[in-house]
Amino acid sequence: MEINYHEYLREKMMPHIWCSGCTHGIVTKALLRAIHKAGLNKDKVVVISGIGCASRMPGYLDFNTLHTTHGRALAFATGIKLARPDLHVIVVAGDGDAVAIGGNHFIHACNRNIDITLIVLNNNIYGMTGGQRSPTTFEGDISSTSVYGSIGQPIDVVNLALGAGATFVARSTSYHVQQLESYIYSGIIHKGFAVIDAISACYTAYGRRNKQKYKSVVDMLDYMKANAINISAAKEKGQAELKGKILVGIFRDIVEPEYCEEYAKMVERIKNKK
Amino acid sequence: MEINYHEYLREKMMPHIWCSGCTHGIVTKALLRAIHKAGLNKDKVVVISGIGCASRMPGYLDFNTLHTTHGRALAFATGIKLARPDLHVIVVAGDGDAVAIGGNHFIHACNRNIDITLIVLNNNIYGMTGGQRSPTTFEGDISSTSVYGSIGQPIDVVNLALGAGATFVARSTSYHVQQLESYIYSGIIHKGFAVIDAISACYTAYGRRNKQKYKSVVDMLDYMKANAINISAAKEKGQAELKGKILVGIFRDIVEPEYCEEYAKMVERIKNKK
Amino acid sequence: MSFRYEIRLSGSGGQGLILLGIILGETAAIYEGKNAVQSQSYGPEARGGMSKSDVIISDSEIDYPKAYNVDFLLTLTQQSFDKYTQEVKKGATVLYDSTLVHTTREGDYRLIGLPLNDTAIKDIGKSMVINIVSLGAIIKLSNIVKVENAEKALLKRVPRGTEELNKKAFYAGVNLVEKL
Amino acid sequence: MSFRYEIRLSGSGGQGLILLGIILGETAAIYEGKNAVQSQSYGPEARGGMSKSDVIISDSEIDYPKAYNVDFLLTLTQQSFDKYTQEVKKGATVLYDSTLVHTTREGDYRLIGLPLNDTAIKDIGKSMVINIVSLGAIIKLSNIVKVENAEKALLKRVPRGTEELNKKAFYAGVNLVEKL
Amino acid sequence: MGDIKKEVKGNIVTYEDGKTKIIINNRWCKGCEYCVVYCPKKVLTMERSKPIVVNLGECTRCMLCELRCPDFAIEVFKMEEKETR
Amino acid sequence: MGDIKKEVKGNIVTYEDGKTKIIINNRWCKGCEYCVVYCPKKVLTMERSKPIVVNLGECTRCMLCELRCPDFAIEVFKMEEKETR
Amino acid sequence: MADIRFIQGNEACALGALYAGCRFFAGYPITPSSEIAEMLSEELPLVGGAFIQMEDEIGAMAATIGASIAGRKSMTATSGPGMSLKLENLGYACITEIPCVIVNVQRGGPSTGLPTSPAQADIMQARWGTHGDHPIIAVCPSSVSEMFTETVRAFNLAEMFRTPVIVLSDEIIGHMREKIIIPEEGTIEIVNRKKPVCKPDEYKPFKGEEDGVPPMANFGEGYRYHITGLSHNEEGFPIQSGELVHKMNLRMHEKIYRNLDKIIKNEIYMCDDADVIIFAIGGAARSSKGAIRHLREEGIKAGLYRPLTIWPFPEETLLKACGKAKDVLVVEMNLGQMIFEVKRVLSPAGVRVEGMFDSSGEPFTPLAVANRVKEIIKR
Amino acid sequence: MADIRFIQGNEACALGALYAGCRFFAGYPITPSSEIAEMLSEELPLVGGAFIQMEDEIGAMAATIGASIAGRKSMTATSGPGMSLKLENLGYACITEIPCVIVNVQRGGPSTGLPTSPAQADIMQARWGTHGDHPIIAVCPSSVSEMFTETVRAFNLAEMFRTPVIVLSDEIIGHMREKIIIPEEGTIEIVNRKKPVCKPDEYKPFKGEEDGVPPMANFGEGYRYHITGLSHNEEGFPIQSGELVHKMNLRMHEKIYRNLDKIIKNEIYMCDDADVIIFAIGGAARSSKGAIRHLREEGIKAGLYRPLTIWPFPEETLLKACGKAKDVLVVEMNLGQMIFEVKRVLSPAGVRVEGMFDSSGEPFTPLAVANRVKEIIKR
Ligand SMILES: Cc1ncc(C[n+]2csc(CCOP(=O)(O)OP(=O)(O)O)c2C)c(N)n1
Ligand SMILES: Cc1ncc(C[n+]2csc(CCOP(=O)(O)OP(=O)(O)O)c2C)c(N)n1
Ligand code: SF4
Ligand code: SF4
Ligand code: SF4
Ligand code: SF4
Ligand code: SF4
Ligand code: SF4
Ligand SMILES: [Mg+2]
Ligand SMILES: [Mg+2]
Repeated sequence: MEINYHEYLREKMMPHIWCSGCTHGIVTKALLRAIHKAGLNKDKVVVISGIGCASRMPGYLDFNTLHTTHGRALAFATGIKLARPDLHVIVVAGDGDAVAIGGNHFIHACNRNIDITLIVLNNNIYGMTGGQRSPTTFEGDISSTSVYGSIGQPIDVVNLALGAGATFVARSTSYHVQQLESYIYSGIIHKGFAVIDAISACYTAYGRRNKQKYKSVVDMLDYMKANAINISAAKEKGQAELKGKILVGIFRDIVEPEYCEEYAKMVERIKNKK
Repeated sequence: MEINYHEYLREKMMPHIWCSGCTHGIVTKALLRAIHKAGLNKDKVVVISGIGCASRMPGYLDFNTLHTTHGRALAFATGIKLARPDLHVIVVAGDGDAVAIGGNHFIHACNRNIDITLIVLNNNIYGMTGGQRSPTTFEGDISSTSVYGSIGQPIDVVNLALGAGATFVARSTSYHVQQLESYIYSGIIHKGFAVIDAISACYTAYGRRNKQKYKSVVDMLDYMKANAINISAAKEKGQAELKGKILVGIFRDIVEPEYCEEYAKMVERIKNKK
Repeated sequence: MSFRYEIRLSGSGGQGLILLGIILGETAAIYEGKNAVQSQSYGPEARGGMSKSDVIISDSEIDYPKAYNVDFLLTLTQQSFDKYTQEVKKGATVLYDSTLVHTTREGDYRLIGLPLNDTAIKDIGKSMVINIVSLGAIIKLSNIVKVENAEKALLKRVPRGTEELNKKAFYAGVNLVEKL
Repeated sequence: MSFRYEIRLSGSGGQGLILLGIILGETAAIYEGKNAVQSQSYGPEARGGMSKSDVIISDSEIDYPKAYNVDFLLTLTQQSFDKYTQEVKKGATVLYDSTLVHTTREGDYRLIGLPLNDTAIKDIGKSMVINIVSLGAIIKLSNIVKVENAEKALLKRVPRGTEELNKKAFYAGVNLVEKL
Repeated sequence: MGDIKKEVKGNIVTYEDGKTKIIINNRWCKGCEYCVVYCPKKVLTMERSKPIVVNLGECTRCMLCELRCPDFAIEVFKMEEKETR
Repeated sequence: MGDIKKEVKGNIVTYEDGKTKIIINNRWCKGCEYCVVYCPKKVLTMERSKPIVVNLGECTRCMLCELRCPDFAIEVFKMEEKETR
Repeated sequence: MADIRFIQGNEACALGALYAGCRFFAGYPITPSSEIAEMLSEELPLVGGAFIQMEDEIGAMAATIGASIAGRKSMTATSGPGMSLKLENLGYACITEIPCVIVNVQRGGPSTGLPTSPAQADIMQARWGTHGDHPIIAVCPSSVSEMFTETVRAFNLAEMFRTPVIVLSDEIIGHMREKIIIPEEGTIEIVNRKKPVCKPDEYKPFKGEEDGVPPMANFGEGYRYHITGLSHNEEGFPIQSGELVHKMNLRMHEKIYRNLDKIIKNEIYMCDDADVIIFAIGGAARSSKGAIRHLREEGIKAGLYRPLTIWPFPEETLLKACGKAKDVLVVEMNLGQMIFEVKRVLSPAGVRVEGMFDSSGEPFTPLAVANRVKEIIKR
Repeated sequence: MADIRFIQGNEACALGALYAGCRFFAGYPITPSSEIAEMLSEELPLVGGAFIQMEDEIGAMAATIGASIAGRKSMTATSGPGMSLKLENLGYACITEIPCVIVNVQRGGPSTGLPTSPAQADIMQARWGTHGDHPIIAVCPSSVSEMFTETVRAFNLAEMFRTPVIVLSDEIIGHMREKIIIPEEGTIEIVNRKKPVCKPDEYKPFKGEEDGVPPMANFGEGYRYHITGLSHNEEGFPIQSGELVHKMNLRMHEKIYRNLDKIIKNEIYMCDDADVIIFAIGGAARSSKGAIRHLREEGIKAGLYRPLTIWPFPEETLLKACGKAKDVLVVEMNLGQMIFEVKRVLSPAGVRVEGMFDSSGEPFTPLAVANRVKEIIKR
């Protein structure tokens, strides 16, 4: 059955606080469709976030929702999941939340392969605090703390997740709504830790400051449309050709022992010994 | 000229606190030889550590030495390097220090490509605090907080560094002293962030608890000897064959813009504009 | 005794009320040797929603930096009219935008409606400059700073290339009052 | 009035003084219904170096948990002999290992040297059990707990399979004193 | 295909032609224009910062406008399916 | 090749045969046995938890004992080179 | 048969937690607290609980709170450096009213300080460490038995008042071994959080009942609600209204400060006839009791006031017990912290308050304390 | 010509830092402090300084200390949640005696609280937040000009005493715009850390001189020495000797507490004849001054005691200035923090101390404060 968003929203909290054109809302809807498709029981879904514009999402959703501290959502989620492995635990985080202050929990959640789905609403900026540079801000781009252009290569969320050992890793964009939905869906049904790097657009705090690239919020979506390239297609291109491109696709999808299950097995082992 | 270790030691602090057979001392000597070979001026060398047995190293070395808080050495080092780019900044850290509590600084130092050399004295355990599980403890191994066997795959320091974008990444062991020295040397002369995963042995807090693997501290070194395999050789082997092996070698050595230099260039750019 | 003149600028985010406050304050503080304080309240996210900016002008030390005995109130939305007219001083001036505020209420204050927004759109061609139109009107109505000083402050603050546009908007505001 | 008996066990890390203290305390606390407190001081790294373990035994509440009026001192190294004999109570018993401690000093205490280490090595074949040999000697010398209770406590604490060995060491210590 | 009915209830505007129904929530809509820009059939246009339906007959019910609306403000229904989805 | 001289100064024991000099610092040495175990020529052996030189003539000055000593407690010198390195 | 053991304070703490129903522990090792984690890593799996060693103390605190939200009684343990790191999320537990227990086995500071030596220099930190106004409960055991019973009490208070509770111990108490009789099940009452009885759509997760404490639904039990660290209304959603924010803050404050009778606990030892009373907690209280033994032997009328609840500060009971003493000596293993509170309470009553402070990492001997008392009463 | 500007308090703070010689800033954005970082990210590269946005506040504090060790005057800025995270490394700066400045622009707490509203609820945290005994200096500006001058003073005190100094501001002061005259170079004296004059091998980096403060060599200047967060001796190496540890801790304490004359600063406004004195800092002090204006107009003799140094607490000057008043009203934008200190100092002198507290995130109006004063004096 097709989704009725209203069933998943806390309507009295709407309209949400996001700016006009902020694509965090697009990702939210993709998440809801994925949850709907997976047929999860709302009482068993927990959505957890840190602090930031992206992290305001759970407040609008009619699940068990937890808005924690900046960067720490995955650690809270780990406690919840281990305490109640039957719950579906989904974490949503901004790029700052996920890989700046939250970087340590990010890599350890990847390594632990605990059955949590993380969606990084990656808009390459600190939206909530007014547009400071984030670790995913592109080299040369202007932000309120990189007025002369950001120094250095941005962190690649996908590579980081791969390096840290995540078992499901994918990327899509707010433009590619159906692809995004399907990756989130795959992440949710994946047994183990899943990371979806969801490219999002913040015109207010980022686009506006980089007019040479984006004249409007629509330009930011157009940019995604024009520059997304699937990893299979990318394989045939050279380094130079891929410069500035957004690689999308499923980068890894493997089955490895999941943390809570391993814990349960350990308990069984001990019991049997006794 | 061959090294005279005495020139680099604070002899009145000796003997050091490390246990008999603790290979942190072996890594220390490899580091000193590498520094010696690189011909660095002692006044310009800064050695920084966090907290742990490994982190006690700087206290014995006749450089500018800084013993900081657990996990934070790289962040202190970043401040020092950016304030005085002419200094040679070397960070030494235990596995817990570097990739447990210090994981966030680790990935960001990698990403930033700041000209610091990090040596991870990776003994797969929290030595200082008496043998608790570390993120690099092997699956199934016993520690004081994994009495039923450690759950899950250990973090691979090299993969993590690669995923985070480090520009020089190598691994060697305390057994392979000359190789270790040469990697550290390469890391020091590398312009950018360099990570050397130096496999170390802690019998007191780790080996002793895993007698099925190690009957003595010598067994731990023998294990390194027997199981180290160079990445070029490893390429020809299958997954199964590589199980339990220690991959050694230089995993990445590329030149990318270094953070302090980029900062200096930015300053130049601004000046020229004015 | 010394004087303390409180101006409250209210409306919605995006109407440029903070810049308006800054220019008012700067005029008084830098070009007229007075003291001035400007402050604003932020919503949870500092974007959209209600916006409020207070400016206090005085010839002596300003202690409390927020308006609490408002002498002059600008309201550019219905919501802000409803909320803030309740809190003005007896005899205060209340200036509202005559198209954006539909329902007004009389009180112990001097009520003045001006087509600030329409002027910005029609005369200048940019609703964005409603704040600068308002600046002109406020100064002309309150006489709290001199028009020529405000012009100086204004021209220093606005982005290069927009000086003429803003000057035009400013005097459009001044004229609205002169025509009253 | 109630009694408070303070035992200080000193030597170097690796001599098993903490386990010795625990068995002493457990004997008193669990098998004899007395109160007991055991504590130890750690070096910066809890490995190697000087080691000290205090046991207080009393028939009533024990307030201060550390020894400060030592009734019985065991010293298994020269360094610990030198340091801790200075801090014992008048009339205390000082037991030292007659091969590990070369230079002794007389004082207001009863000084007893026994070949604890040699006994461990020669009679039992393991220098590791010096602590258990000492346990026997301490109990026989101090009479603070009963030998049979200490045996019970001992056998519960040591790893399975080593019971006989430890029992042998324990009675070797008891015998050293009986032979005095 | 059928008359186009437009119904306004407070902030909610409904367009319907028997085949397709489009509901726009003007309280939630923030006027980003995505729905208008990315509609392949130019069914929508902006009017006073909100989208209006100008070409309902052309609508292929591709759902792209709904999928890309960040504000849950536009919904498209296929009338032949059970309406209460 | 020359007589083997052994000199003891406090905790420092020096062995020398004109070709090779080995210095062992017994205060720093913690008796891990690495030097003994990994000497390819069995030049060293353990005695009362410390290494002693028993076969200096066999020493190839490969330096492995020194390289692997974690405690800076054993040093090997080639006498033909300048001794104070 | 009675379960008598001779164990460390830290082990007793772990056993107390299990007794209280703790079924989740998230930690990060640190001396001198690690034994708590170690014991629970072994025991929790045996009773259907979960243990996890997190990547750092921040994560450990977060996971502890998370598990409690999911319905498990949960705990974390640490020492100074780790405590400093837990503070941000401790404040989160305060504002979201999530019950949990944090053990701080104090060691020498500041910074890494003296990792293996005792101190009591985190007392004020326990009260004021995290930013913003927040109430806190902190209990301080002084024996191995109390490591057990106070941990149980900490869980009970946490559940009763929906609040984090700190067990403020020190290296002396944590590491020493003592006899302890493990109480049988049922001997000590165990408190569990109030559950909502209303229908899910009527549930107001942050509306206090008469005692100021809202009932708490666990996640996954059908009450889908929102928890945020932003100032929020009774439904749990963020608000800007200053009035409501202040009201909510006050309620959280008052749920503690209006229920002091259920929270405050003291040992008042030989104070009735005392001329001089020692105020001390934890390890220092043991030294002080030893001192009193000596002093009484010498005929000096000394007593001990030992709070087992240090936060909220026992103002009333302290004033009642000590308000008439001539001298009060505050004995602390730090450079002076509780003395500020004691002075505030007792100075206006005319009591002379003096301090005995030390940060050497070595416990006070009873004789040293006794001597100090004698000095004071001589004045 | 005088450099007159109409700028935000946060901007004035950044300019004050530059004036004081700050050449390094490491930060992590957080409302309402971010403007400080933003301005310095723009200005520092122009004056040969460095700005870096770190991965989190812990790293920002660490980098700030690191840069100071390398010889740069350095600063970081944050608000409550970030402050809580900086605490562990703040303690490190204390024990290693590294000069640096930490700005906390206070907002509503606890936890995320009210991110865009003012509060003054981190006052006690500034004193006691990090674990272990440590002295701290905290200054509290109350105007845009003071954001400048107090930042300069913070750097001077940091350099003079080899200690971290906290600038404790609040959202009101940080975000409001006011006229400020930027002083010319040389107008305000700038203090730089004492350098060692001895030979490198004689250098004892932690041996206090007469004032208790050791000279400080920067890394890379030929004095190769060791810095550790463990308790250490004068050479900087870890020690176990309790006596030496305590001595070192005492020295660090006393270098602050024996130099109060150089540290304490107050505004004492209309207190001479006052019957009732308001005690307040920062934004609340502005409300209080407004109240006094009203009260004086009505003939009520009210005054203001406004500490610009809140830590160490100005006990002596407070007692001198207010010891004879009948009433003191402590006005705080929190649920009561400084009042504990004020009571401790003034209650024994018989002064009636009352508090006016609010955590709504809305500043007190002068009228509300004036009314409260009238209530009090009526009693
Ligand atoms: C400990 C802490 N540090 C800093 C902040 C301030 N802060 C709030 S949100 C945010 C970053 C927001 O960026 P991101 O996570 O990318 O989310 P976005 O707003 O862009 O969706 C920061 C730095 C905070 N709330 N807590
Ligand atoms: C914030 C903080 N948390 C915990 C500790 C306790 N601690 C000290 S060292 C250490 C880990 C040591 O392990 P590793 O870094 O691997 O070094 P090793 O001792 O094995 O060389 C821990 C957890 C601390 N000092 N500070
Ligand atoms: S500031 Fe950016 S991220 Fe935040 S709501 Fe606006 S557009 Fe979205
Ligand atoms: S405990 Fe382990 S890591 Fe630490 S010194 Fe001993 S062997 Fe080395
Ligand atoms: S459903 Fe498709 S065709 Fe119809 S209005 Fe929406 S985008 Fe246009
Ligand atoms: S996409 Fe949604 S929010 Fe944007 S204009 Fe269309 S209906 Fe409005
Ligand atoms: S140098 Fe080589 S051969 Fe000589 S003793 Fe050492 S290890 Fe043996
Ligand atoms: S390797 Fe070094 S420490 Fe080990 S036994 Fe040989 S000399 Fe001693
Ligand atoms: Mg972002
Ligand atoms: Mg380790």
